[in-house]
Amino acid sequence: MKLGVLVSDYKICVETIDRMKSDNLGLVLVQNGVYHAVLKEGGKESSLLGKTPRLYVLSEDLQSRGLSAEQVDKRVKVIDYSGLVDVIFNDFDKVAWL
Amino acid sequence: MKLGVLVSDYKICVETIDRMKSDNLGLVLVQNGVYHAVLKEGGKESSLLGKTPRLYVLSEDLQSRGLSAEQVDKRVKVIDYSGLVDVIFNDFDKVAWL
Amino acid sequence: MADVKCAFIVQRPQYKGETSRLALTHALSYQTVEVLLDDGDTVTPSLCFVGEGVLGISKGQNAMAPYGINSSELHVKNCLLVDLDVYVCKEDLEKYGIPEDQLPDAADMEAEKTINVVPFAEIEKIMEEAKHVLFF
Amino acid sequence: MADVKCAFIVQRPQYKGETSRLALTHALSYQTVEVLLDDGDTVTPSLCFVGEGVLGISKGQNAMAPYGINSSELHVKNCLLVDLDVYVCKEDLEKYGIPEDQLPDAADMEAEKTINVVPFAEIEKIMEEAKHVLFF
Amino acid sequence: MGVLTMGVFPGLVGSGSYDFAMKLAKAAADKGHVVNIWFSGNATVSVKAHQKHLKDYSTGEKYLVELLEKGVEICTCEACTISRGVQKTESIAKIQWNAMHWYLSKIHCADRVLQIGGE
Amino acid sequence: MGVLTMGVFPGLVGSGSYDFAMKLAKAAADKGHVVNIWFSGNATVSVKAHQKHLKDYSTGEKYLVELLEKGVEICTCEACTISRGVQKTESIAKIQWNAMHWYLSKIHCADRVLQIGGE
Repeated sequence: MKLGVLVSDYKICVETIDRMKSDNLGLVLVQNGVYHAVLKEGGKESSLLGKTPRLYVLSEDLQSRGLSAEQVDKRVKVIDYSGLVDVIFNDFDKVAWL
Repeated sequence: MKLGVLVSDYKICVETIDRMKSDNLGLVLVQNGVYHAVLKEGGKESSLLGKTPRLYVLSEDLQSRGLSAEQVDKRVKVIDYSGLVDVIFNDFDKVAWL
Repeated sequence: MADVKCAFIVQRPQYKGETSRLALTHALSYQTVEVLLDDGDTVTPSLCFVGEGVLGISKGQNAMAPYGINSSELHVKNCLLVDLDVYVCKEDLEKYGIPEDQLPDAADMEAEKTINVVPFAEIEKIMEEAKHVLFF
Repeated sequence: MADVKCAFIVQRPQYKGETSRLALTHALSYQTVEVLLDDGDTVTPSLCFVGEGVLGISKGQNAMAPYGINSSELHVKNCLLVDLDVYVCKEDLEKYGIPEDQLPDAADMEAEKTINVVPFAEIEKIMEEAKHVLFF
Repeated sequence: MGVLTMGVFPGLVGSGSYDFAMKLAKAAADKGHVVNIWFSGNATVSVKAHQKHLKDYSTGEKYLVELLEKGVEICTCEACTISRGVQKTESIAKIQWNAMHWYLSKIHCADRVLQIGGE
Repeated sequence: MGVLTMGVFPGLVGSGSYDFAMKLAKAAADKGHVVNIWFSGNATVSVKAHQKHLKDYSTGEKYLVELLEKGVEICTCEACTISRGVQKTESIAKIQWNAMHWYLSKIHCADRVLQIGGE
């Protein structure tokens, strides 16, 4: 199974994701979850970026927060809503929202 | 100033309270904040219990969660809504909800 | 004719918000979904409490007296009564120091099912085997 | 005739929920409260961003194009324009690695006020001096 | 006796925090305090009349009518309310409709302010 | 083409998560996927007709009408909705009213389910 988790928050989702197996996990950073792709809290990148190579971030949610694609960590693929639909149907077997 | 903080959650309020000066602080544990008076997470009591001697917990919110006054840490005074009104007006100069 | 398995993962504590409570009532509705499905089709939720979600499902609750609402304990018991599989994460109970005997059963309602206290790994397995995963 | 000082403490990030945004619009309404008060009475909010509340107030926002709503940046600028005192916690900006020059000003709207980046201790002092403290 | 002004904000309807606000307001009014309640964000939908009280949901009307009878002043943010499709004609009687400065004015006269943020 | 069933739960009206749900539903429908939306908890108030669209609030009606026109099926939890005082006669046209098992039935036929929990 490939599970795509939509990460919608900066702080409260991390603990749940940390304990999940990463084998078939993908993360889609949306809403305030986009900060995981950008911020270096205490100088360190988000632990989520090392969890899986399947990382996406939603461009519309960067844009509304005044963040640009250049600020996004290189491992994270920037997608828009249309791209997100394809990711949901093609890249994962099931999806969940955290 | 004496500030009474109503703590309404178990997890997300702690960071904010930890950084506040404790001199004139009081804590009223309500809603899921009541777990601070009862749980020993990882065998340890909540850090909030050592923050101030002015500690209260709302009996109605214990009751709805199946918790009894006997389970409450001895430093925490059990009050009901009527008692809470008196605490708000008499024990503090201002109150805040977290 | 197909059964669709769903993992309902409750990760928020009961009572403060409404989401975790709605997990229970939505799971209960599996009993009547057949009216909207073809013959033989079914949906089977497994209800799993993890993280802070293990808070607020203990026995001895009385939410009716102070707040005029049904307790989450009652909903958990109803889930057992209608033969839902209910799982509670063992590590999280231990983490919060909640003894297993504080969890409700529905023996008084003559339910055959009881709560399964299981390691997190088993809940992950339920998520893997489910067609859909829903976090509450 | 009295002024009532309030500390508006924004500790949730902008955008996902509505509470942090409502802090800004409620603060702005201090301009018109005199219609409901006796002559000379005023209410003066100080708007303080702490913790995760420092997220979502950067400049360069465009929430209108994707979502059809005014940005929080615009509201911060409006607050400066109507002479509200706006404070952002220095330690929290540093913690999240947000440079001070990423914060908006309202020079283009000819506002005289600018955002004050201050240590948390100063925000605690504002809370102490205020008659009321409101967390958003 | 004192004046307690409460702000009740998003996400609270149906939640324990909303019930908390109602119970605290009642307890304070019963003790003779003056109580003011301001609704903003999603909490404004609780001013809609004809709510059905089901035992699985905590709802507002029953509490609000009781508080109004006790002399508690209750006001909803007009912009928040109409943006959710609830019109003034559909409101529980005696609930006030006003702009955000109503809340600030009731903060001005308050001895204690309890801002319940929600979410 | 696939079937996407979304559950939209408490606390979302006025929040970015509600807007997210609407935008994703539209993007999926535009690509030819079948989309079903279930409202529960506070999100049910968004089925009320005559919402005023203000630039400071993200509201639902505009999106919902557009989605319905695209053939998206939308259903609100009847119990949640009437407990908030919103009657069927006040609903946006073509939105279905049903019990929670509607959501499960749309989960049964779905290729993907996205349950947006809220709060």
